[in-house]
Amino acid sequence: MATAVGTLSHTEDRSRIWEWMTTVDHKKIAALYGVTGFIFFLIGGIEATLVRTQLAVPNGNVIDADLFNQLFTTHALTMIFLAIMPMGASFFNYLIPLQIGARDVAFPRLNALGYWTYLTGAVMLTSSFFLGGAPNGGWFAYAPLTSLEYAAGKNLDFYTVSLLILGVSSLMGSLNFAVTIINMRAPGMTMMRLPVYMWMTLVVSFLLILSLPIITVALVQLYFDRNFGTNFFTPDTGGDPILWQHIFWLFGHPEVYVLILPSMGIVSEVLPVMSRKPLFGYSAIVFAGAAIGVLGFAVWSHHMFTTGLGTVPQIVFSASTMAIGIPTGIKIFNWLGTMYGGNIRFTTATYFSVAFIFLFTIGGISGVMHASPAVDGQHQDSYFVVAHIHYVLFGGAIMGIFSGIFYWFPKMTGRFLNETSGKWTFWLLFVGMNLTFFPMHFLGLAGMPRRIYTYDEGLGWETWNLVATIGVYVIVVGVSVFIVNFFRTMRQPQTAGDNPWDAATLEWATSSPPPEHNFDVVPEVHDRDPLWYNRDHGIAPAAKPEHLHIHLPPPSYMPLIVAMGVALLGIGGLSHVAVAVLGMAVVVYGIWGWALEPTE
Amino acid sequence: MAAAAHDAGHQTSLGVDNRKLLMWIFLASECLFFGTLISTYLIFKGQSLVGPFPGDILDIPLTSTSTFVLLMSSVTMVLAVYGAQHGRLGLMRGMLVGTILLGTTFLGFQVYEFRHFGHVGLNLGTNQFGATFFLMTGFHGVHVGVGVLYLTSLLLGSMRRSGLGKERALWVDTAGLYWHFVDVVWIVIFTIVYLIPE
Amino acid sequence: MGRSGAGRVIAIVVSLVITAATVGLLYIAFVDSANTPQTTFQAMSENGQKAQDVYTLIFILAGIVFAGVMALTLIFSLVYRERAGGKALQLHGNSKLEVLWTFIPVLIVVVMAVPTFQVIAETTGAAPEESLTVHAVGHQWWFEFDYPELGVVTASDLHLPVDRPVRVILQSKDVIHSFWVPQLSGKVDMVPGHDNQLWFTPNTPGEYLGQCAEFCGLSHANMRFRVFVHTEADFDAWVQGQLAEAATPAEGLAAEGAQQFTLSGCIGCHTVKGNALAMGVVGPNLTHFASRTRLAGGMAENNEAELRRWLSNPPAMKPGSIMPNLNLSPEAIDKLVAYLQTLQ
Amino acid sequence: MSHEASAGHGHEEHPPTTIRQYVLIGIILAVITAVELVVSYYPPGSLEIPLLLGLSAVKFGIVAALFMHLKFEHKIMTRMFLIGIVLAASLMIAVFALFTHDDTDNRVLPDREAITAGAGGH
Repeated sequence: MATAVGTLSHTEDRSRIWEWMTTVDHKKIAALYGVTGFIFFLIGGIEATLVRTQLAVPNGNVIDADLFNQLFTTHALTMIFLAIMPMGASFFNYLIPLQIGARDVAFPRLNALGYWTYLTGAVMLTSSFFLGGAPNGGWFAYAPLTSLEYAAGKNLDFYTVSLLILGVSSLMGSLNFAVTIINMRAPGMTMMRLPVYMWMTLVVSFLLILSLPIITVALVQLYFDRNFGTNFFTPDTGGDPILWQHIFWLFGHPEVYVLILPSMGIVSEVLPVMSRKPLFGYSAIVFAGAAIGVLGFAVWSHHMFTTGLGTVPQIVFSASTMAIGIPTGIKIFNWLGTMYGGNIRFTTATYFSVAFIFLFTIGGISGVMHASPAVDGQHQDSYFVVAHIHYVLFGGAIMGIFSGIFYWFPKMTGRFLNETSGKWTFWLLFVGMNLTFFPMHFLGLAGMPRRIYTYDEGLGWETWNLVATIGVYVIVVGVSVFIVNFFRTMRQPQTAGDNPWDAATLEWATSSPPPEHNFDVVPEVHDRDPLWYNRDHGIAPAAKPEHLHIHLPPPSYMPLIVAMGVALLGIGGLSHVAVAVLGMAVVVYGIWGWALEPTE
Repeated sequence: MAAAAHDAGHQTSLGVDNRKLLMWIFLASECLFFGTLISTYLIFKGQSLVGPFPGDILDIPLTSTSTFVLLMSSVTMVLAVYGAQHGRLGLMRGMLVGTILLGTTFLGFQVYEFRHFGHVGLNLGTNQFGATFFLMTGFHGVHVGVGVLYLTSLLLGSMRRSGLGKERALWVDTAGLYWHFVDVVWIVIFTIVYLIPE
Repeated sequence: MGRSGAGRVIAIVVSLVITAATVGLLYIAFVDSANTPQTTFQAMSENGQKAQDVYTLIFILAGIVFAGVMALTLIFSLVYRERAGGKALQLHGNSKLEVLWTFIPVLIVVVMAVPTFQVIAETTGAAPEESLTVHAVGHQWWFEFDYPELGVVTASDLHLPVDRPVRVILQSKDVIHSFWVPQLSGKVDMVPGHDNQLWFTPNTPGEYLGQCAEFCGLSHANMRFRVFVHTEADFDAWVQGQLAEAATPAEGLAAEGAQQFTLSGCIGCHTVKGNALAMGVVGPNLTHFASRTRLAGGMAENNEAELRRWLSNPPAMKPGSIMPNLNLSPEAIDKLVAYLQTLQ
Repeated sequence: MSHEASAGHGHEEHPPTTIRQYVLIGIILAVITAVELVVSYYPPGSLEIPLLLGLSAVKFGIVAALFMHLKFEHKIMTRMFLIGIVLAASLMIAVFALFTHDDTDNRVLPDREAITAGAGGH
């Protein structure tokens, strides 16, 4: 049956939806990741708006306590796992083959499976609102609040199953990206001539490859605790809630570097091009990125300074956390060095990248502040930490992603996003972001704890909470302006040439948008900034051979079948084991069909 | 296997095949997976409050034989890879069958041990030992099961007219890497659970 | 290479002015948020003061780095903005500079690390011998305070003598909570299955606000408490008051309240020393309920109106409250209020 | 045994180990397992755990280097596997130390003494 089905997938049926459902082209998958990630960014934004509206005034009654707990939990989960990581994956997917001069990623069908599994996990997590309650134990779901005794509903089962599926999807993606970058670089592109964005992608891939299995074990243990009566985290029967915290944060901290390094990579690509000079201190930034990757595994217990760690562990983890501030500092100085002496063209992408440096530094500073347990005793679980998180994630990751969108939009679609509307988006986001998140430093100092659904008046928290809520509405306006800009631009004709920004990396050596096989001839790389080197040394791009016989993998919907099997497995995990068994059968059938499918 | 990457389309930077590199990086990821499971076991070693303790119910001779079985399956696996690389298809198929049989025997021992523990009152929820032991050895067993399926599909593939195609050596070698890794993990688990006392 | 002469100077001055203005405004805002009731910036205990000194030092360092990076970003953005015919300096890097700005963060970190490690060593060690021991036990959504040496059990209001170290043993009966009185010391979590410890020496009498700081469920926001630091004499007087048993009222509305207390099943969850029937341990000890300033886990003022609102429908006032809605009739509530107010 | 599997130069390149050598390695592994058993049954005091861990590490190395041909593969494979092994080992040690560190051991196991005393456990 599979072979019959297999042949069907070869006929080039051109129905648009089927083309997208069975695509294995890294550019289409990037578009799918990008659009889905942005939609979930909007959903996360709505959750944030509801949370802030409830906290606008003391003793607000916009939403009740349980819905508030669900919303702040899913806001964090959606923004981290369903928005920032997939939008990062969208850039990875699109740019890895183009920046290293390859025709596609190493395993195209695995790439498609990664997306469809992500979509399954995302739909499952978000649909939990309507199917018995979304996760409401906080995004790091500390035990024993997540045990059956204190979280009876299906909320936390949705948490474990969805995150397991999302984890599998990210693992497949990162393995694929790591192999592609290591093994499919253009001739002449040694590791030290790799674009910095590729280095950050490689570090992110390894952070994910090495940290996801750890959270998989933690989630399976929590699932078993809740459904099979094991006692890993239940204190009265010998379990230890601190075990969950250790295993979670062993994954948690590399995870937050997974969220920020891609944006650091984007800024390291945008700033040199817009300043019209090479990146300052390439090897310093690359080694700093690698150092952050390695040290990322040595700092996890700074999330646990207040859980009664002994004196020695506090000193050790405080030292390693302060140490990780140093490579971050080096990166910031090197970005400033890149701007120094430049002839900076202030497009919207540049605005976002410069804002990234400034806002991420604030987040970095407040982060290094509570690396010291003396300070962390006051900051932990207060709004100061919420301010730090959002300066690093909104001021850092989101600003970097918007910079990337405006910078690579001409390459992806052949059209320029409108610059005036882009400037409006930037200033609305910049002002809105600072209005919302800087007051949270003051709220943290005034002793406001995290995750409280309401507070009394007379504690000095009223004004700043109101200001923060106003700020959120300014951000909402900013994002809406961007959406309008996006749809208006998509109706414009394709006017962007191959290299509108006169950039240096290989993706600008092919047409915009690039053909399905990316490069007619894979370019030879002689230097860190290949196109600038070729321009300065008068090396003409290789002539287009008269007939191109480039073999591209045929579309296939085995990834879709396997993803459906994974969905059934997940649903089975939440409902009845028979569904899970059916899911396993579909997965095995999908993989079997996959193996038999001819790729020539 | 540099050979697999010789056609112009797949010119690779390091001259190694993507699929083998993928397997090795996947195995690095699996190290962390089993590392976390083993750490949880070690943290709770000797902390069980109630119920049958490891010292009372672990059957060292039985598990030593099953360890020996899994060790020998590594030998047959490497010989199967040898057969695939040197074009000795008879040896390859024979050794593949051998590895599959040894693997299934190992699983048989494990199922027996799980049922035996069930009879003496140790199951998932009984105590810390039960929870961590069943999770760790259970996941290892799942990996052995997946390995058996993997090797069986290779065996069936080699029975086809076109056999495993010109990348035969690569497919069998990559499967071998997975199998050896699963055996190596058992070596660590066997020592930590059965040999090192409470 | 960017603006020159007057243009450059203007750009630099403008940047510095903006940076100075921003830092000034932020300083004012930070100082303003430092005199709020639950501020983290007024240490009223030795250990708190030690941590505060490190906190201030780190705040200053943070301010300097913030101002530096803000100024540089603004200056470079203004000075090196695109100009027609402008030429960009094709710099690849400068290893001396790299060493310098690796050394600066290392220096900042060392300046932060040394005092931090000292404070950790001093404040997280074992409490001094002569400290008063208090068991703070976290329940879902109220704090219980026991004084094993003094035999006093209370809730929501923690009374301490001034200038005497107190060793707080932190426990939890259900999920993870966190004992946090910003003015007295940094928070330490109350983890079930662990006996964490926190010690400090309050040095100024007064009333300090505290709040649970680890997300613990529906009413995490309503899990609050207060710490009253008294002079030695006042503290002893308070202890004597707490040791006295509650006298069951002879007649009048209060007496009927005592019966209602039994009838409505309050005795199942609450203990009232002196009332032989009331031995429950699920809820707080109410022997000296009226002497407390707050009720419902420190959520509301302990006055008649709030008490009535609480008794009429506890879950409505405090989401998820384990104390159910007993659907008490107004008369029953009058009686109970009268009785509870006698439990001084 | 030391030649390097260099980048694609024509015909297939595989490790030079012969069948007899593979079987011999298999026997060595079996012998080490037997030694481990002996050490476990007649524990030489405090040496037992380091010895057992050492022996299993040796077996680990043999299988990885010779059966998984790490010795003959491109060094990227060894590096990838080492990243996983080294990180897993160091994290296991760190977490184990954190859980058994003296002054953090404020874990109070519920009614442990009563039960274990009764059941004569560890």
